[in-house]
Amino acid sequence: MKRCGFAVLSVCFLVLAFAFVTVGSALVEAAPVGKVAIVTNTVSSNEEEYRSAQVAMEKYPDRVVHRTWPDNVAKEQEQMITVLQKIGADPSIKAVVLNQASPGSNAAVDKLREIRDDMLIIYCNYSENAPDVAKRADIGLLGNSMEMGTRIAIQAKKLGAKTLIHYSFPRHLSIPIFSVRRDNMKKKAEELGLTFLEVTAPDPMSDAGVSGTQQFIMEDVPKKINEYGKDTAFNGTNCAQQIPMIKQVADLGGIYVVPCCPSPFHGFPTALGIDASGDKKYDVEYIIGATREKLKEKGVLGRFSNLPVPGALLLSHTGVEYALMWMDGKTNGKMDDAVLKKLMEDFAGVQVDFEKLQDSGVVYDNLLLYIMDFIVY
Amino acid sequence: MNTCLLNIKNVSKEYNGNQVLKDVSFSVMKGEIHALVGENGAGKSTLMNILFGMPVIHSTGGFKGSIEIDGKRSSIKSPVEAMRAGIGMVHQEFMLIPGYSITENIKINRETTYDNIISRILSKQLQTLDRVKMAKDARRALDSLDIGIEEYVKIEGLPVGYKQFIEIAREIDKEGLKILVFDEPTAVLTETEAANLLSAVQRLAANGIGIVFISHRLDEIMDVADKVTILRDGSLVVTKEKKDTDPHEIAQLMVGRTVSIRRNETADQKKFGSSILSLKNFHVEMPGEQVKGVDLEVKEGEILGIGGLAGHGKLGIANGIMGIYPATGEAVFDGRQLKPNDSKNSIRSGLAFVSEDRKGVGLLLDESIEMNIVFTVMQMNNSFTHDLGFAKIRNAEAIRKHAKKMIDDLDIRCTSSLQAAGSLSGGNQQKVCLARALTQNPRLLLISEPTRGIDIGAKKLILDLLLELNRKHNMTIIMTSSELAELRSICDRIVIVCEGRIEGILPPDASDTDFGLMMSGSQRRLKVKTGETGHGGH
Amino acid sequence: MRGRKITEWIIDNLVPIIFVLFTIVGFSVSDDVPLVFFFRELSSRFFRNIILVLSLVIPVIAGLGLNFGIVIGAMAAQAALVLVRFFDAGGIPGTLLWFALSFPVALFLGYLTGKLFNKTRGQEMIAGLIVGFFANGVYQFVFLYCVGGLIKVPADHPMVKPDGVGLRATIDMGKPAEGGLQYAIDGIAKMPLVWALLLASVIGLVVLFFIYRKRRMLNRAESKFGYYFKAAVLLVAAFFLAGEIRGNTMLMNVEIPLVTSVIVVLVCIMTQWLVETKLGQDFNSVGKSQYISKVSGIDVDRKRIIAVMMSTVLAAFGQIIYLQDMGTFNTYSSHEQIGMFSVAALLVGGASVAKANIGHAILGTILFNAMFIISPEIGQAVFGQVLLGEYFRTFMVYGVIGLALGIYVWKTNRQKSLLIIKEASDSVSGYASGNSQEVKN
Amino acid sequence: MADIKAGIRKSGRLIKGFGLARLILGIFFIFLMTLGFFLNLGIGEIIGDILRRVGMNGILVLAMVPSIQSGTGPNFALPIGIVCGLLGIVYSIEWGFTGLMCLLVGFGMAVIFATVAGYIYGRLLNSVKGAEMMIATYTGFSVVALFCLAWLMLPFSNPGMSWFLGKGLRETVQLDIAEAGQVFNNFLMFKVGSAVIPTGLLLVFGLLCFLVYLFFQSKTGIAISAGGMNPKFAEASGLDIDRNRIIANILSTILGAIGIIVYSQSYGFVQLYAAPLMMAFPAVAAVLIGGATASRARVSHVIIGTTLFQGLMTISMPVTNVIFAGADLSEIVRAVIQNGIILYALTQVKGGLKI
Repeated sequence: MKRCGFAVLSVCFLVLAFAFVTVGSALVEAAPVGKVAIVTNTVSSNEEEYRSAQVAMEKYPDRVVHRTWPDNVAKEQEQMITVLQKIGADPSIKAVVLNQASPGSNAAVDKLREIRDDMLIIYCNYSENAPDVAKRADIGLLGNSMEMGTRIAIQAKKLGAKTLIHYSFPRHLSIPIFSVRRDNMKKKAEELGLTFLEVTAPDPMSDAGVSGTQQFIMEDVPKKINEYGKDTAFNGTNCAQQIPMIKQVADLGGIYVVPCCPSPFHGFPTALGIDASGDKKYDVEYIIGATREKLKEKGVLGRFSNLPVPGALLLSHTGVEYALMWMDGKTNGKMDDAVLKKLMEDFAGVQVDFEKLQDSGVVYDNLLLYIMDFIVY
Repeated sequence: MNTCLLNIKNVSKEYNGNQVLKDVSFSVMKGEIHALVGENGAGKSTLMNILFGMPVIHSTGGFKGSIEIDGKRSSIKSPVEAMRAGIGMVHQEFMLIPGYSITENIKINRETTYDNIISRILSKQLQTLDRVKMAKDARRALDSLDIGIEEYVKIEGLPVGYKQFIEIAREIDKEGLKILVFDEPTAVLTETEAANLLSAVQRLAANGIGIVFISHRLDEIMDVADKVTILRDGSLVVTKEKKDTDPHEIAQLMVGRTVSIRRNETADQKKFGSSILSLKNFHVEMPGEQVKGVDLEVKEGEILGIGGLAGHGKLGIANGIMGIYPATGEAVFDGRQLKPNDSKNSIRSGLAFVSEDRKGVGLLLDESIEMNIVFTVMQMNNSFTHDLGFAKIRNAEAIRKHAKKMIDDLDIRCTSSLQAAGSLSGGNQQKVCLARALTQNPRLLLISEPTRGIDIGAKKLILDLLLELNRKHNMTIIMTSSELAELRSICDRIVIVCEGRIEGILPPDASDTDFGLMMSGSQRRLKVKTGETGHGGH
Repeated sequence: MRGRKITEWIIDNLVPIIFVLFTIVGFSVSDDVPLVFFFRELSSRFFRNIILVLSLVIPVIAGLGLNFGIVIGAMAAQAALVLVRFFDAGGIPGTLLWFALSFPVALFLGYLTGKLFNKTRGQEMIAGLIVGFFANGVYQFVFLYCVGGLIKVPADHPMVKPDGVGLRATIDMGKPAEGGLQYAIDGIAKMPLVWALLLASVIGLVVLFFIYRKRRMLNRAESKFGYYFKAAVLLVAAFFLAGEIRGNTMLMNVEIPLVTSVIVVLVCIMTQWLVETKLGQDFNSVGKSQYISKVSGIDVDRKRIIAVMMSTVLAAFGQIIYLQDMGTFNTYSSHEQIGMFSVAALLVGGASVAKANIGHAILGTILFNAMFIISPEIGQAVFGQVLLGEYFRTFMVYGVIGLALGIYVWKTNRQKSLLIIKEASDSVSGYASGNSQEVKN
Repeated sequence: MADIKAGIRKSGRLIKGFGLARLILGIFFIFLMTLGFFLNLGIGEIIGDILRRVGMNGILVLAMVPSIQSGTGPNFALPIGIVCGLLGIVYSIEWGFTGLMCLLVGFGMAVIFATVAGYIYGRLLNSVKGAEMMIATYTGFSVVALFCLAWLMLPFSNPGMSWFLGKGLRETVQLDIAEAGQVFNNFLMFKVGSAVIPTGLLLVFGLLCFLVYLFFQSKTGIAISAGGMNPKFAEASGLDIDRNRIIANILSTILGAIGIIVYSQSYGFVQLYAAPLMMAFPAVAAVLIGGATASRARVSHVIIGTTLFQGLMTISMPVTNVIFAGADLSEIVRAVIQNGIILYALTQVKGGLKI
């Protein structure tokens, strides 16, 4: 009898839903000027991305829509699909910027394409196999990690390092971008006569959790400094690693080249406890200054470096602006290098080096890599 | 009517050392109703366990002797084999699944099925249930007991009477049923229900099924049985045709024994004080041991025995008084009303209890002896503790000292007072329980089954101890036991409980017959019967 | 009296009620949820997950509670997938191979799990949960280290990490056109959701009629009202649907995978049919009372193991359906949430630790996923922040499981305390009296 | 009832069983240590780390003792306590306390929250007797999820804690902003060779261990364990079991709360949001490795277990890193050991109901 009760419930529920149908369809007809949807991680998993989207929204309140991936991306692919489906269902949205395009984006995008092949889809900071991305994205924007690998080694040398330590874990190294980055780093380091050291840290997605990772870093950095002396440069592939790493390196006077996701906002403020409330929120200059102060207090000035431009902000900005221009027909087709490059350089305010991504010999025309020079704190 | 269905030949069984069956033999003819009577521990259930190849038997080294079914010597190793051999059992506690319909219960694991494509390919396990046929069979079984109830009704919520019948229905539905055992079938039934059941039993017998009828209700036995076999202390007393015996004789044979422990003085020499505990219309909801309204006066300084058969509520009384099981009615101890269901209150007001369930309720088996001894007093009136104001920490020395004393007084055989209670022998465990009770120095000591599972030597010690407590320290004692002998050996008065009520109060030196009749509750009923003979036959 | 009946009913169905309300509220508060989007999502999620949820039904019937161990089934399917893709089989044959490979693996793992559950009698659920974590460790060991570490594989294989040890984090299963596995089943044929629902409601009516007749045959004195009511509702639904079709609204372009739905229907029928077999009845008996079943000669442990094996295999197939629809496969995380979500879904459908049927599974999957689709909207509308909706959703998942379990245990405990005497017939104490007899003699 | 009997009869054999499991792990541990020594991974520091981790996690493990003793089984709902602790410390920071004071106020608040939470949780457990472990697990999970909302919505003004760019609390709050990092660790800290001994931390842990030990020597403590061992007995002795179970769970929750604060101060960060979700499992595993069963646990079990478990975790990481570079076996080793141990314990719970 109970079961029948449920049957009834469910059917009622369906019927009720149908009652909306006309409303629903009516709602769908009206299609105003094109909008851009920007999808980021939740604030807790990557604050900067989240805020960067907020910034874009504030700039174009009626043309930018902000959605977030589920909090635990790795485990909730279905939810990612729903997010994009929701976007796809709104005909006024004509472009999507995925910043970042976390693992699982591909599946979601496939489903989105099924209902909206007209859409402009921009992958930012993607971590899935480049070939798969190239198949799905119109544009892929990515910090040039491979090149970064090489540059890190060089920069480390510049900062006076004798040893270069690379923290990562299998799940990350199973992502080609990271493994290539590591390999380049290794190659260059050895060329430059740096001792290159690879360390496996716990995976924050595993049941060790973020705490497990950070705890490990907290313990391991001092050990390494004891072992290899102060002139040791540290870097890691995972965001969770950065905070404890910066903290320890700063306290013990090691060397730190650049965060996993290069940006003045990344890691440093939390690790060094920088207060940037109120109007200072997005003030890059101020942050860099404040960071210098803190590092000075700890007497490690000149041993830390970073990229001058917050990556996430850059990408969101570029993505959104480009998408809008595309909608207004101001670009030459879906993939317009010139426009992209201009947008990025304008925002960065420094010289940016571009490159097309290539994976096992193939060059992917729609995947653009960018990189710029370090600033030293 | 003369083919021998079941033939039990000199069966003996012993559980680790103590003999519970000494070469018992009897046989059941086709269509015969064979009554099996005896006190608890007489060996009835063991005999049945053997007949059903219960794991208990084979895990404890099997049995001696042989069992023949339908003339063939059969060795039954498991209940399932027993079932196949055509032995059915109507259990005392029902083997019915409440969530199932009557049909499903009757047909459990014997469902009728028919083939389907998949079952043909894979296995018979996947045959479809033939619910219609199942219902028919169930119906037939029920009809043969003429029970009107629909077969698709769920068990839960049915009156016990029905359940009893459904148990029977299930057994008779088994094809090739030869022998059907009834274990105290009427124990839980009302008079009328019982009457129906008995007529049903007779009908079954008429259909040529051999029936073993275990009961304590001698009047029933006189009504239905053809033969009566009496067991006592694990050995066969006698098998008699019904016609050449009578309830009084049966009762006498059932109880009469050489009392193992002689009593040296008799009650009437002693003078008892005023009533210390009085129960009025006292009910206790103890599973399997319900008390249905007891009025009782306990005099200061006496040893009151409570006897009766298992499941009739003698154990319930003590547990009720101690507030361990929910009780209603009036219980006045020493002028003050005892709060029902409040052990704390009972203990505080000067009662101490040694439970019948030593391992379950009586002891913390893996705690030390000393903790077991002082536990209750420590909890109840903070003795044996250092008071630190914010907390009370246990006072090791004091505990040790007291424990030592107790161990010496009751001579508990142990390596040290720190030994785990669980590792002691039954007798010593019982002494530990007693020690705890005494540590409370109670005005009234309730002790249930003091000698259950204890070897004869230890029995004597414990009983003497109780006697001494009573006579020297004038401690009032209520002793509940299913062993008449020990009650009679030390008690001043013996209350016999039957079906949750007090059947009567006897002096320890009353005759075996009186005890037997009272315990089986037959006295009353026989009186009734002679009153209204006409209805005797059903 | 009637009042008490109603409250009883509410307590019994608290969880589903919460969710129906939740979804309806969600609809009303969140201004723009296009119906098309909603139904497209709901149907695709439904077909992805339903079999996984269905795989939980049998263990419940057999008294093992909610089998969190289905994660292991999912792992079996994934292991099979890895093999299939490694030799990059695809299309229909690839899929068949996939099924063929995952079957024995799941069967074996299911057997082991069953063994474990027999050892952890009474603690099956928590054991299932932990064994999931445990198996995950082993799974990672195999695919992160053994592959390439012990078993030699070509380092340049697209599935293998560049460094030649272990598999990549995500594996693209490729389109069937390129000999891939995505939509290998879903892709075969599609039909409009509306038609499907119409069909369903009509079939529903027919089935209803037959059930009604059967009950009559077993001359059950039941109230006809229930049947009339259901029939009426189905008719109304059918009417609406017909309306949709004639109006040819947007909803018409929501399509469902035909073959998959056929499979789902088959699984439903099989499960229902199994319950009507000897084996099913044994499961039922074991589930209701292990002691009595034992005494009546049912091999309890064996039945329990069989139940777990069935569930595990079904779970493996469920995961296959799930993955082939997803198209990309997160090597190290696709399986992790399976147990948690499926269990939650079943409970949402109104099942309990001791009672579950297809109806619960279907309704649960619908409501649960509806909640997932709606919750971000609610987060947006109520809390003004999508993120809050996110956390709220996680809370609902865990909360529901906790609540459902809580209510169930609370109810059983309460009943126990109500009828102490009945307990005698309860399996556990039934056993107790069994061995207290041993003490007596 | 049959279960209790079975349980008690088992416990004897159980100790042996665990003795074995413990032995194996112990040997494995020593093996890894020696290995680490020969691979000269700086055993000194490793020992230092182990001691610190023991101090950090010990109290969380200690929280298992009361709940186990009271018969509700390992406290899988440890996250409740943890969340209370986090709430406490966060408020203390919010109110601008610093250094030791900050922690002490944190303790104070935490204890208050934990008492309330523990009481409610205890009530819950009493109404779901028989399925405590399962329901505890999910209560824990949902509380964590619920507090994800709370962290984001609660009004906190201290800029050091709020998201750098917006409202709500950060995922990891740095204790340095209240100079409360490593306060205990640095108290009387000294070095033996390269091994850093966090004296203060160990003292705190030791103190709490002693208090818990003392508690179980007290009247109430004894009553609680009696109730856990044999409810019927306890009832017959006029004890209020439900009350005792609640007390025990309050205690357990409080320990969880204090535990997480000690953990955070040693670690230097307060981790909010999803961080507490899985924290119960290692703690449970640790106490079980220590030789506790799901029905009996002693303080000694906690100390042994924590040392062994954390020791394994600490040492296995660098060692495996050296041996199989590239493959993160240590992670897997942990997952397998931890859950394997819990499973083993479950197979012993109540011995199942044999039939």
